[in-house]
Amino acid sequence: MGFLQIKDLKIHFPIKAGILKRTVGYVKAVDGLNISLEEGKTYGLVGESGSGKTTTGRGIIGLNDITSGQIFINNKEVTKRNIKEFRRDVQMVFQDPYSSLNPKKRIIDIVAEPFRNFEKMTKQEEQRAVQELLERVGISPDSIFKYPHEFSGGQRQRIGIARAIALKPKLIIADEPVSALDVSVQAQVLNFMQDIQKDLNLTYFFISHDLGIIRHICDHIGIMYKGRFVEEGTPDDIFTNPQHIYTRRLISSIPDIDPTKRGDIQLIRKKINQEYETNTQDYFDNEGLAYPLKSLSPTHRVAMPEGS
Amino acid sequence: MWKFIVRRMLIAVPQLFFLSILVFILASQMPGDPFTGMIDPSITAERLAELREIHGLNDPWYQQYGRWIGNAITGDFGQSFRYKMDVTELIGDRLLNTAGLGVLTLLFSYLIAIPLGIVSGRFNDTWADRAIAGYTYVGFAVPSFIFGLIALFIFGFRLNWFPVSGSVSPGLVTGTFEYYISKIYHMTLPALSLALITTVGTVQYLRSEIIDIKHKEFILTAKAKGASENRVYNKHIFRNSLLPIAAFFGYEITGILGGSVFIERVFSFPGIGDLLISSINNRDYSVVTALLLLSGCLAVIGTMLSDIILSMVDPRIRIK
Amino acid sequence: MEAQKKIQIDPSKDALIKTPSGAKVILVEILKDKVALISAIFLLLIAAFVFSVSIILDQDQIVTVDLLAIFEPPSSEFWLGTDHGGRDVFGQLIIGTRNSLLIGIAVTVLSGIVGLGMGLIAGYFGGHTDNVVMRIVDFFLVLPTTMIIIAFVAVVPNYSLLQFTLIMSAFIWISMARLIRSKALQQSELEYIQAARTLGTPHYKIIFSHLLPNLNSIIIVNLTLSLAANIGIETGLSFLGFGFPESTPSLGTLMSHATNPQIFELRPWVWLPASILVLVLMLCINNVGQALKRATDAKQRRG
Amino acid sequence: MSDNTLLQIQNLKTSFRINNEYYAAVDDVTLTVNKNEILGIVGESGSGKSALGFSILGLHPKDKSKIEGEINYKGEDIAKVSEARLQKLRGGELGMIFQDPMSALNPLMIIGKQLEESLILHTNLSKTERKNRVLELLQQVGISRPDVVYSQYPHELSGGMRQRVVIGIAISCNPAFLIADEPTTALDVTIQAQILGLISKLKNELNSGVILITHDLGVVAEMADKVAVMYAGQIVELAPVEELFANPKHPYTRSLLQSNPTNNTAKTKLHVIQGVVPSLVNLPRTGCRFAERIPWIGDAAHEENPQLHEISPNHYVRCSCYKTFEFAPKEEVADGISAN
Amino acid sequence: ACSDNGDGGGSSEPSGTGEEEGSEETIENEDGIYSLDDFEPTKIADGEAIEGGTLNVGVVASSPFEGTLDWQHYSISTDNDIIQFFSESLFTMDEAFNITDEGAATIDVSEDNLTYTITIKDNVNWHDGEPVKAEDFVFAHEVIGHKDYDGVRYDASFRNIVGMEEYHNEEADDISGFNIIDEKTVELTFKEATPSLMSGGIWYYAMPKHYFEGVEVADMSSSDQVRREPLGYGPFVVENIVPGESVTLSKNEDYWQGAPLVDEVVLTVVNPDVVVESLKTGQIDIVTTFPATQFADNADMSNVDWLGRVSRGYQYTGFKLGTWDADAGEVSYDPDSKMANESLREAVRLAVNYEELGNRMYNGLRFPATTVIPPYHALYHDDANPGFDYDPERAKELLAEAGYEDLDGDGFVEDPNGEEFVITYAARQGDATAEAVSNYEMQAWRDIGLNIELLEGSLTEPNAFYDRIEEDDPAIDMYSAGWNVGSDVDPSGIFGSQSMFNYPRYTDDTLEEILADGLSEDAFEQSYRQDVYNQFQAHINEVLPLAPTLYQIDTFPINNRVSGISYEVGNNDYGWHTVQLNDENAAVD
Ligand SMILES: Nc1ncnc2c1ncn2[C@@H]1O[C@H](COP(=O)(O)OP(=O)(O)OP(=O)(O)O)[C@@H](O)[C@H]1O
Ligand SMILES: Nc1ncnc2c1ncn2[C@@H]1O[C@H](COP(=O)(O)OP(=O)(O)OP(=O)(O)O)[C@@H](O)[C@H]1O
Ligand SMILES: [Mg+2]
Ligand SMILES: [Mg+2]
Repeated sequence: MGFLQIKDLKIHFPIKAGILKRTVGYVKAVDGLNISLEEGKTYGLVGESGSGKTTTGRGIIGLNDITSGQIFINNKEVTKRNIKEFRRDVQMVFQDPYSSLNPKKRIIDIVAEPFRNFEKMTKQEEQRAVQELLERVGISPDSIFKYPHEFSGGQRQRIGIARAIALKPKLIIADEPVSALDVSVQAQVLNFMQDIQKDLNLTYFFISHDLGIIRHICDHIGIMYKGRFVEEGTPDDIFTNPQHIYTRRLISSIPDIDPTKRGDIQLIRKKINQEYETNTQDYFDNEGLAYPLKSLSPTHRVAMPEGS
Repeated sequence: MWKFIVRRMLIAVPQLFFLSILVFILASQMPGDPFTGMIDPSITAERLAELREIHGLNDPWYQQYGRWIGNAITGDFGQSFRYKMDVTELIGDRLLNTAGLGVLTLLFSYLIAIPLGIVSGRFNDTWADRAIAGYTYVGFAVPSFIFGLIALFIFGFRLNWFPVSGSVSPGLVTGTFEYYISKIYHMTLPALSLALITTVGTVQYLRSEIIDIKHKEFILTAKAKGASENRVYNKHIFRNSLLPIAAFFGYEITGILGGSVFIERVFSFPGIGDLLISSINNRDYSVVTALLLLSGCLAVIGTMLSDIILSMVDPRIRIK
Repeated sequence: MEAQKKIQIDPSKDALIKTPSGAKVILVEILKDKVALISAIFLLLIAAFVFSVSIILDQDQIVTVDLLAIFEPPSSEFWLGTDHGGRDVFGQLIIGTRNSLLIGIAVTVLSGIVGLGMGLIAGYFGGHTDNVVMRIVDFFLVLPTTMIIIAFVAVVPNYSLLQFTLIMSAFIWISMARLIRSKALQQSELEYIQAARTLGTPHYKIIFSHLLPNLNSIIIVNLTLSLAANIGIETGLSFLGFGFPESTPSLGTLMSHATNPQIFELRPWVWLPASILVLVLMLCINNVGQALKRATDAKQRRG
Repeated sequence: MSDNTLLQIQNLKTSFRINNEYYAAVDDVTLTVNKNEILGIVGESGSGKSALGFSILGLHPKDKSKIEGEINYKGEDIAKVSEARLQKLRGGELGMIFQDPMSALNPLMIIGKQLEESLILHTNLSKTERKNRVLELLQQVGISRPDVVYSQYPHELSGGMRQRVVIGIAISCNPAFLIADEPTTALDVTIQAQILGLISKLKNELNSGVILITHDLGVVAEMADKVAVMYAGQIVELAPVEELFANPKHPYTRSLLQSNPTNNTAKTKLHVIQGVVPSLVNLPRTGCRFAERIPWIGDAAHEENPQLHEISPNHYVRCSCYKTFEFAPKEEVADGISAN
Repeated sequence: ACSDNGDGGGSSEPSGTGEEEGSEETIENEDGIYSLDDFEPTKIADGEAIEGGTLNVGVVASSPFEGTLDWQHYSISTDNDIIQFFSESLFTMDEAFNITDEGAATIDVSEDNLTYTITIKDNVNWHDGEPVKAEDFVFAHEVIGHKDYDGVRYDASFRNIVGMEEYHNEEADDISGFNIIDEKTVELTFKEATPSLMSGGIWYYAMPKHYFEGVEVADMSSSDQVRREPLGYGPFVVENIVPGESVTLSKNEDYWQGAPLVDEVVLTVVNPDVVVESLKTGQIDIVTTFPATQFADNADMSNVDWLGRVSRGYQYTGFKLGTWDADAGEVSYDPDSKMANESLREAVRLAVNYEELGNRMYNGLRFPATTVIPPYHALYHDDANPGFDYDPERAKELLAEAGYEDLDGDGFVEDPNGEEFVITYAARQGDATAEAVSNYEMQAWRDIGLNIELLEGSLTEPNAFYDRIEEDDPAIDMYSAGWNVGSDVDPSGIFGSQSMFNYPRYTDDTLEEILADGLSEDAFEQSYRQDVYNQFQAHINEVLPLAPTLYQIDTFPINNRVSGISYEVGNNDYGWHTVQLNDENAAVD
């Protein structure tokens, strides 16, 4: 069994209406996900906006209550009650490097916050620990008394990562950690994340809508659509052998960096779009949701109707 | 729409219920009762006791409340001790006066506020804006009664342009044309005084709203369409900034009710604000409770009205 | 389908908007705004003057009735003349200003604290907590405040500055609570708050050490502006006859003498100075408040 | 200036007043756009892309900005014409598409009216004609039920549909020239693909010139005929699209391409540009603006006053540093991220 | 007694009545201090009267009038001010408040002083033409005595009528004390004879029985007959009422004393704050009352003449000397109470310079009170009683003699036991001067060494004030209030041991004796009664359960164009029919 094991995870948000704010229905933001991830690996979650990526991540770390299903970390089930135990082991890196650091706090206070919550340290110990962390993420240890606004986006994102790894977590949930950054800065952060993954044997749960990045960084990819997986597999499975029409459409939509291939891409897109429109029922059930996953290979699974 | 109104009303019911209890306890906690002021050595202690008993003033408050709310639901707010008439009838006349005053005040205040707000918002940080800001600060700082007094002395007594008290000239028969003209004439000065104060909020709100909208991206879109500055203001900015003002309309009711307490005093204008003060002074509980409850209802209706207007004018929260 | 959240990073914009401490921006902004600067200095001078002089002044002496000096016009002995009790208006003005300032500050602080507390709790926790708080707020919203306050004042035994402050605060906290709640809701959506939660920081700590400092500037601006409103808050009640006793001078008491026709027209020295002072105080506080507002709202910042 | 030339910008400099001093956000920009041609402008955030686009339409607040240089549109210097003239051009011959489709639409106006506005301003069509044209436009931008959408409000539409409407507004008067400022940044890739397709289709139909501003190299590669790469307010490289991608010259262009993960399927380390984009007020005003980010090649490699050089037909590069530029050895890059 | 509402105190709201001919008077006063001698109560008709015209009357009140326009039901003086124009008393009185024969009815008293024969004059008719009948007089009693009656008039003097209590308790259908002789004549029999009967013990008013046909007594006070279309037989006829604001009346051609000289009277409520302005601009010709504090500033108003007379009210300082025993229905005097020492009370009275207070604050319109029967009751007020002189030295002596001495040197005296001695003083909120007055008093008391504190540090809201006084709040040692006296001089209502309004809760045997004597058989003899009340005034000044402090002068501004008006004390013939106007337009200042 993997390091992170998610079983039939469902997270539904009630839709309230009426005089008494009764619940009239549910947004099924996450609707039966199964994920298994090994230690030291990176899982990539992709999908269009609103498909439930963030909700999944927040569910794992306990920011969203889960409706049903189980989450195991290191074979221990995470429940609402014992979530504190896992606080140290699971950390999160956020999308927006601007809003994820408290603008009113100095770097030392930001990075030391987890220490202050979990460890009793003297001021000196704390400062040393923070400086070590900063050094590790490539920020000058002299800058502990600066404020977030004095750093660039990429640096901030690294400060956020420093904070996340302060307690030596095992699992990091990264929700679009670079999508707010310019390409050149993106690269800094991605490189860095890969570096520390190796150093600390971290497991990443990486959320993004950018397929290029996902392909670059992940060992395993799940494509989400309306709260469910449509396809799951290694980057190779997904990019070279996409099975689900939705996956294919997604991949074909990525603009290619090579201007000479323009014509081909247009053609492929057109073809896939046509297929997408005409053959929907082959890929989605009556409610427009994905079918349960079927294994195509040990790593590759696709949502297809029974018997197809 | 109807569903929405019904829903709002249902929400208002507990609110009004709490309000009624609050109001009733308040009234019953006031020192003295209607007979305290009736100090006449020829009345015997027994007669006073008898009168208190007749009016049920000796019962604990919750019993009195039970009685009162029971009647109130049927629209019977009892009798005014002092005026010896049905509270509903007593308030009825005054309410019409205050309502008239309120409507006129609103009218004046919009007539004044909208142009000022627009100038101030459009040409922000110019001298005109500063002058208007000066006016709003002064209006904000000067209590309404000082405004009213000054207006009364200048326009009422010195210039003799407006009547100085009452709601209608003596001797006019209700329902005649002259009667209504006289009413409006009597309301003008109080309404204007009150409007000068209520305007302030609207001007400031409108100004910041316009400045806010000025910086919205859709204004750029409009400019990119080639719309002139004037057109941008008329078609996009004003409309968008006036809608919330329109929606505030209902909330103004509470404000005007509060303001009327002062202005009606200054102008001896027989409205419910004036009635409230004299009823408190006279410990005329039934009137006090009825008035407070009535203003509560008006406030509820006001907020509801605001919500309805807002939902009608703002498509984003339109009620289906 | 929701728009993809792509936040463009622009270091230069960033540097403009988020300077280290709100205090510095505020200072800079006030220094830049001459009117606000003069207002602030003026305010401080008035406050310093009033508070220091009122220590020296013998309050009993000032409220002592002197029948030989009724309605004296301003003179070298009585700088601002005397009132109908032969009491020195200037002395009353000093003590009245002090009292009104104290009332204003007390009401502002008290309602601020309550409003802040309620707002923070509602905004941070959201959900049911928010619902409960908002129902309470809704209830207060439909109260005909002015009228209820008057009724309240009539009921309260031992009516004095303290009681007044409490009654007023009981109604004024609403607007603060609403404002803070909406801002707190916004902030709670921000990732640094979420981050603190994932780091295992307890709620109270998040509220006090993360949320609160980031609402600082809004709170300060709001408190300033409501201070302006609260300084004159008792004037209306004084006018209606529900003010303080004359032995407790306040600006409102002095102003409400204007309702007396023989004072309004013939002895303006009794009510006019107080009215002008209220005006000046409010204008000054407002100017400062507006400058603060600009300072906290990058869009409107001058310059 | 050939017949085919629509827009020719000469030495454009746009400055903003900050604390009573002017800072140039666009500096010495020279470019041309021809009919039926898409000029892609790429660059990192803050490089002045939008400022350039806004300058062309004269949308910067007059009291807080200053524009120098020439913007020749069909032979008329629109940097110097009256506001009235500009209003005539905007929305008529010059269309603009904004980034965020939600905030670019007036939330209180129905879609139909918003589309109609340009028609009112720039054509003499009658009421019914205008309505027909609006419906036609909606159809043109690929909205399937124009009559329904006509009377809907922006919030009732999805992001993709809103962006279509924004495009519809921009093309309502068949503009000869179109500026699209990051038209797809806020959209999902699948929708992005549709919108991009739509823009190039319209360009072909209207035969108009387009400036497409984006930070996404992929979008440029897919859409543009020629590309201008901007850094710190200046164009550092300008070339036909194939040329640029096949043969990038300027160190900045090359770095950008290197750091793109899409380009890096091998899962090796991504390239990192050392340092940060300087802010407007801290911008170096002399010398090569990119110099401080490639310190290892030495000052001597840079021109003192870097100019655009046409190094091959239609391929312009600023500064001579491109000649000596090499990517730094690995350790240096690691160093790079510890700057500050 | 009929209209004796407690009033006065800090508030200056004297209520005025009556008028008749007098002479003109202009106020010119060097030192700005006025006295009764400066005023005439009457302005006799002079000059050529114009035909008709409209008399504008300002009804001075800070809130709208209540509109209970009926003698039997009204309770507020503003209503009284209005009713007098269209409805009047059946009887006129002399200055001693004894009924005379000049009114709409005459009265004959039997030998035993128990039976009274009332004869209404023939030409006295209601405005609708119906004659005023004996049964209308009886009807007024039947209403007041009815068990459903919601007014305040049902008092001891009604219960004194034979058969009234049976009627009230519904044991009888009519009041047996009435015997209707013919349409215009009725006999009325009382149970007990007292001298008060002829000066206020008899109800003065008739009520149009035919007009109230079908109206239940319980509904009367809110009926249209009372509120919208009241019917009287007075000089003017109600034409139009704007509730709470104004009443328009036209002259009653059929008035039994002849048609009035003016065609129309318009009564408008005027806020005390704007009375002066309204007078100056001629918007109103006369007012019902004039705020005392505004007189001095406006004494030189050129377009009005000032009339004046002594007010029926007096101010006093009361001492709480006991409690009300509700079960026994009488006061229970506590000789050990804090203020029980007579010297202490006298010292309190002597310490304050009321002359100075009256002169400075009210320009003499208030002046030191000597006894608890004000000069309004000219017949009974003891001119010879010197009252109290301002004498702080004597006050200190008195204190010292009584053992109140400052032992610890803090400037305040200790009580005879050497304990700390703090007096709590309650005073009502009122007009602008109220607080200054109490402060002044308290300063004076402190000056003689009394440690005095204002109840809860501030003036007390009037309702709360009376509530606490009535309930003998132990926190209050001393208070200041006022009484308005009625037409009957008998002070039992305020000083009697069985009266709840005996707020000091003081009684002694002598006092009880004197009070009884004043109502005895012998007291029908006027000089005897005068003697008794002189004794009474002297006794009160000695034992001082309450110390009279100030009397006041009521002033009445009259526009120059108006004449034929009188505010003579005792006069209750509301002969508004003699008022004339000399000009179409009111004089303007
Ligand atoms: N707190 C919430 N209450 C109600 N609905 C919610 C809540 N959070 C998310 N949702 C809904 O759940 C669905 C999934 O949202 P989620 O944020 O997980 O999507 P996402 O894939 O992360 O999208 P994006 O790419 O825009 O970040 C959406 O329809 C969203 O509206
Ligand atoms: N109105 C303005 N006033 C002052 N500075 C401005 C203004 N508009 C833009 N700037 C500054 O000009 C520089 C260029 O901004 P611009 O918006 O053109 O960048 P951009 O390349 O479009 O970036 P992005 O990708 O974030 O949209 C930035 O430093 C910005 O802060
Ligand atoms: Mg998300
Ligand atoms: Mg841009």
